Amino acid sequence: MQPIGQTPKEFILSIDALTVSFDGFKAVNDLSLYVDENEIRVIIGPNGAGKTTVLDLICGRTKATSGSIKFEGRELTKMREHEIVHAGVGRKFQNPSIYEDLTVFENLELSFPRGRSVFGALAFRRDQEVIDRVEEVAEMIFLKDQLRTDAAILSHGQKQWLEIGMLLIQKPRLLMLDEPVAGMSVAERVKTADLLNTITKNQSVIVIEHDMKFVEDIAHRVTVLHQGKVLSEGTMDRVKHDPKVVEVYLGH
Amino acid sequence: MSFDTRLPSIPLSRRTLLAGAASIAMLSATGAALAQTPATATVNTTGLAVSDTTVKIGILHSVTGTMAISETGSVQAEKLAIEQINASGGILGRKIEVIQEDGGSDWPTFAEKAKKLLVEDRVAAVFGCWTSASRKAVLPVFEQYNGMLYYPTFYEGLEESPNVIYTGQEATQQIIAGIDWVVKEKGAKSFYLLGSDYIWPRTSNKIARKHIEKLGLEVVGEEYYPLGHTQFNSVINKIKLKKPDVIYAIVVGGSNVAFYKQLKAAGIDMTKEKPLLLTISVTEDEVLGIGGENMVGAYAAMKYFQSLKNDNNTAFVSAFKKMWGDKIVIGDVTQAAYLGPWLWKAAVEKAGSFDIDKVRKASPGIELTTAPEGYVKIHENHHLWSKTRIGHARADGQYDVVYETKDFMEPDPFPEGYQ
Amino acid sequence: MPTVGFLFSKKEWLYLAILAALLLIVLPASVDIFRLNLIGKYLTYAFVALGLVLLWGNGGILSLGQGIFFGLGGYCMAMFLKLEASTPEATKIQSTPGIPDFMDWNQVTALPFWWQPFHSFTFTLLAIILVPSVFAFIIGAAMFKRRVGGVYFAIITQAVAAILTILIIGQQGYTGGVNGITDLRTLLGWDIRTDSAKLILYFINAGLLIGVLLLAQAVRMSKFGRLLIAMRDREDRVRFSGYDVSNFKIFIFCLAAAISAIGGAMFTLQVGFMSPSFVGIVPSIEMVIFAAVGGRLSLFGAIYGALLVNAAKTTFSESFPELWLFAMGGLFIAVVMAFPFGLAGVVKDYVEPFVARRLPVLLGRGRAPQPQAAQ
Amino acid sequence: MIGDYSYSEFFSILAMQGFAGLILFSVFVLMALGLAIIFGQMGVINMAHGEFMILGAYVTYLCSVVVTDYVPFLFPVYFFVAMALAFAASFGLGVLVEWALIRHLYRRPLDTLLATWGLSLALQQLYRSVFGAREVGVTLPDWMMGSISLGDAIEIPINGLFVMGLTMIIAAAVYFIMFRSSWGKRVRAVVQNRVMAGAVGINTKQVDRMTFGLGCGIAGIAGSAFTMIGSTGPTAGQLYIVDTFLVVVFGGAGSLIGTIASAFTISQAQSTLEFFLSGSMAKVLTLLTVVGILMLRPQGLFSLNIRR
Repeated sequence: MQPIGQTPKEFILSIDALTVSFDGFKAVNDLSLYVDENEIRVIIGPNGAGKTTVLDLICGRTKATSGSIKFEGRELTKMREHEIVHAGVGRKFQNPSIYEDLTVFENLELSFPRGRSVFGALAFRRDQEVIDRVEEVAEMIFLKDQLRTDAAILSHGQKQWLEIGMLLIQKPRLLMLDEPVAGMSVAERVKTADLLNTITKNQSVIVIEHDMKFVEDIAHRVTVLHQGKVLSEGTMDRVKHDPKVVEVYLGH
Repeated sequence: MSFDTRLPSIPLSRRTLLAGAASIAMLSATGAALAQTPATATVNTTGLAVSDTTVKIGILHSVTGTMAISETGSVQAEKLAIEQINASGGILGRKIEVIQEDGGSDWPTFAEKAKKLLVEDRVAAVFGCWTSASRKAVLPVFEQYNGMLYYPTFYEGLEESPNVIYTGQEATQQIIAGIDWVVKEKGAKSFYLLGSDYIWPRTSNKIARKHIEKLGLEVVGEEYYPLGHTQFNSVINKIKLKKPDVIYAIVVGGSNVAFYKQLKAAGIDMTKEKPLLLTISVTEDEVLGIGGENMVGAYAAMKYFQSLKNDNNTAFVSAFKKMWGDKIVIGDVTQAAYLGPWLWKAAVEKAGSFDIDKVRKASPGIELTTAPEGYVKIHENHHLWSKTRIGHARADGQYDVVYETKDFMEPDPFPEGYQ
Repeated sequence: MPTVGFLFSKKEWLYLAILAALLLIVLPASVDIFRLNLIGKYLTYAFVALGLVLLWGNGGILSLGQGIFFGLGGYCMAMFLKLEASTPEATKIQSTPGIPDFMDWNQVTALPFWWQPFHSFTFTLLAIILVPSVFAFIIGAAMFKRRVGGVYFAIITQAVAAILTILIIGQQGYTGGVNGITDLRTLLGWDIRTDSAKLILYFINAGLLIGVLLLAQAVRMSKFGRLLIAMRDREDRVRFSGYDVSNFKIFIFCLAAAISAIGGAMFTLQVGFMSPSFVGIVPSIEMVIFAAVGGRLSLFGAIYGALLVNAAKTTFSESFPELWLFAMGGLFIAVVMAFPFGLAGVVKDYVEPFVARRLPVLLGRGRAPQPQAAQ
Repeated sequence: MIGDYSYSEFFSILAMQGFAGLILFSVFVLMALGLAIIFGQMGVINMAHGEFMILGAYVTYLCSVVVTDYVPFLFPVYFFVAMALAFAASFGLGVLVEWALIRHLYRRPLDTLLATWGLSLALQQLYRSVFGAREVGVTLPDWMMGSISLGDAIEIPINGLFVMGLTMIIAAAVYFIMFRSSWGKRVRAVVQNRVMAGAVGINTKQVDRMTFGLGCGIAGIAGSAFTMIGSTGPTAGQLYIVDTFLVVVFGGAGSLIGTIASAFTISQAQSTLEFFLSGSMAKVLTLLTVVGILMLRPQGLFSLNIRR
């Protein structure tokens, strides 16, 4: 529970006592987590620790059994997915999730935050504002020259970027990325790290990642999850030397 | 409506034709009576498909789809009648040519094919339809293009079209005689009415209920199941609970099989007649699917049974088997379908013309003494005067005729007091 | 989707011109009114197929209950025509004159309240669109809000079609039962059974069909259309891009329903009756095959599919009734196994490259031009 | 209702009505088990399921004809042979269909639906061409007809008992095959993770084919059993398909227990309603309720709350 009197403004996201159970199995168990504005937070942990489930809970894909998730003071657990997006939370999936039958331009355009209602979509016009914004984002995600390309033929790394771009175009206040550099070349990872460091000027980012090199490159703080609970939290350096973490990763 | 009134009807040779009509004898050459073939221009003033040697007619039944099961017998009967008519010299010296169309168990297809037969083929008559739905679908076509339809099925009545001759019984003919019989002979006091859920069973049961109530007796239950329903245990329990004297069943199609099998399995032995089962929907055709052993002991009220004993029927049954195989059975509708071409022939010969309007005018009063069911006569309302019989089902799938009405039942498609 | 030009690409405008010429000039000029009326009947199924292209081809939602909406549209029209045909004079032999004949046979002695508004033609026209749309909205809202999709949706729509059929047949005093509503004669005093009326109805039908085609294309070319494809492929991504996916599905389901209903109403006008045999499962699935044969992604394909399958059905069942079901069954299997994109796929893969080699000017390049953003 | 009847009458009716519901339940289970295996375990929609049933019914019919003509003394027990042959025929056709059609469509469930619908049309016409359009009657041995009287008013139909017994045996057999045999373990492994199952040496193609064959074979037995209570005609299979799908979906795909429970619920609801309402309205109300509940709980009655 957040003590009364503490300004919620301090944290952009505060998760309190969050629990979800699937047929008795508690995938996330009494978890609390706080993310600052403009912070890059990396969540690590062994398989089955509940990392992806936490993101699912925040973005509304999974409904919590109990507990609360507050984003900029608004309770997310009662909201539907698209309302959470409208509130300013963007989510990238583990496997690149883009529209392969459409072009890069159309992928980005569909994510542009206008004409989101049925009739809005019918009346939507591709005006200069849209084109400018799409080109701006395309430049950020290194796909300026591929705007007319069918998304299906992009490389794996480009697809990851495209999906990040589809989130960026919505200017979310909180961006959640599930393994954004999986399947990328070393060069692409470096570019991605740069990209993430640039965008945090305006938004907070939560990243799930296994690649420790990449985590060190980007993380402001690291949270280690284990069996649905926070095992350790702090700077990369601190977490790395936490005996509990060492036990979980190297033990047995 | 396109009545053609420009040419006066030609009474010429009416007498010879009448004589011919009176002496129709199946399988005997009547060619002599019609030695001089009247000119096409005189017998066909409206552009029908009549040449100097042939006349085209249409057969319109379902050969495919769910209704093919029922309609096959009618097609066979109509073809037999036509073959016999041709063998005996045809009509007005012209051989009948058949154009057969498939309604495909689909009502708009019936309408479409009816229109094709009337507009493109210009047939002089159509023999066809089985379900009321298909007849209702083609009716406007026949009225608009002034065709003549011979419709073979026993049906709910409530219709009297100048363009249709109904060769099966309408509901009152079947129902009233049947109920009177069980009341008089079997002392029935209470009835349980049961049927498939569509217009014929519902209308028939309505007439039955009115008649039963008029007799001061009791209807203890009335029940309908969707077409194709196969689970009748609940209604059988209800019947056991109500203990009626008579189960009055108008179940059709595949449901029949399920109903009678389950009735028997539930321990209702129809041979004990407690309760007695009376149906108007199970002809010998249906018994084939149900199995005679499941039907034995039931009573059916209709105008024709294959086992009917008279010379006409003996000749008809043997000709039918000769043409379509020994194993075949003949039900009420099949016989009614067989009447169609003969009634048409008689009317054409009486009118001395193939013109639809003249045939229509000549039709009322046409008698057929050669009918397998004995004798029929066309009423002013285009239905047939006929006797109603009660059959008692045997284990071999045939019925024993245990009763027939003394008089010919007058067709009454719009019965006063029964609606 | 190529986005060149207004609504269609140049090539597609050519296809539209060919279609319009075929429907409005070639067919009326070359067949007699009887056959033309038949073609008109087939074209009413093409409405349903168009709806299915949007719903199934683009949206990935397979409904096996489109007959429901075709039927509802048809019944609305039939109710109006039946009331017009049931004047007290025309029905004076009934025990209650002035009501439809089947009601009289079923001892219904007064017109039910929900039949009353169908005295008005304006109301009827509205009802033809609104009744099926509202019904689709109810089904769609219940299912899509709960994220029922795919196979489940298909089965449930099928069940709804079955329920509606049983209901219509069971309530024959109010619906005409299994016979349907028959013997419809005039529309606002105009005899719809005459040849000239049939010709006019044919042209109205063909015109409406082309209008609906343009409407459907406009939907496809809008952002809505691209969202449909996006939803079909990556529903979660669309949802997490801030769209309420269920609303989009409900809308396209309603739109497909309304389009089908127009077809149903035109069917009633041209055929002269409506019966529950167009509401049930079998016609509903047959309508899916029209879209599949034409190509589930192609609006033009849907129309040609409906025309060809029905023409084949008529021809086959006239000449080889025994073979018809084999042919139909084989068609289903062949389309699914060998030609998942139907006729349109065949045209795109074989005919267009062939034509392009000979008439490069007409078609530009043989393949569809690469999509590009409008400037 | 009670008013006119004595309590003993009423209770015997209640008992018989419960029994009628149980027969309906057995019918539903027999219809749905095969479908549940195919749909639940493989995700394939088999619209030709009814036609596989009818194949079993026709095989039974042929057996009855052959036995009556050539070995009449075997007639009292021919039904067991007929059921075995019905299973074999439907199983064989199922394997063939899997090989020719289904295996190409595993990734496209909606397309299997269309292809199998096409198959069902072709099979219907095949039956019509071979056996004729008319329904055929299957003669049953005498011991299978009639009823057992329990007390004065309660009569239990023997064929109903037979169908119930058969249902239990088949349900038990399916349970054993799917959950106790090594083959069942392989099937479930393939369902859960096809790639992994293939990697550890399971012949996934063979498993698919046998599973499909098994589902169809059970349909064949069901068809054979239905000759005792229903009709055998080319299009009779169509009558069952919607009910069957609803039973499977209502139970929750993938759960055999769910299928059985849903068959029980739907059959009891329908037979109870049939007792108080007319048959048509009972059917409409039952279907409406099922569809309504499915809208509220789309995963069906017995599906687990799993992470998506």
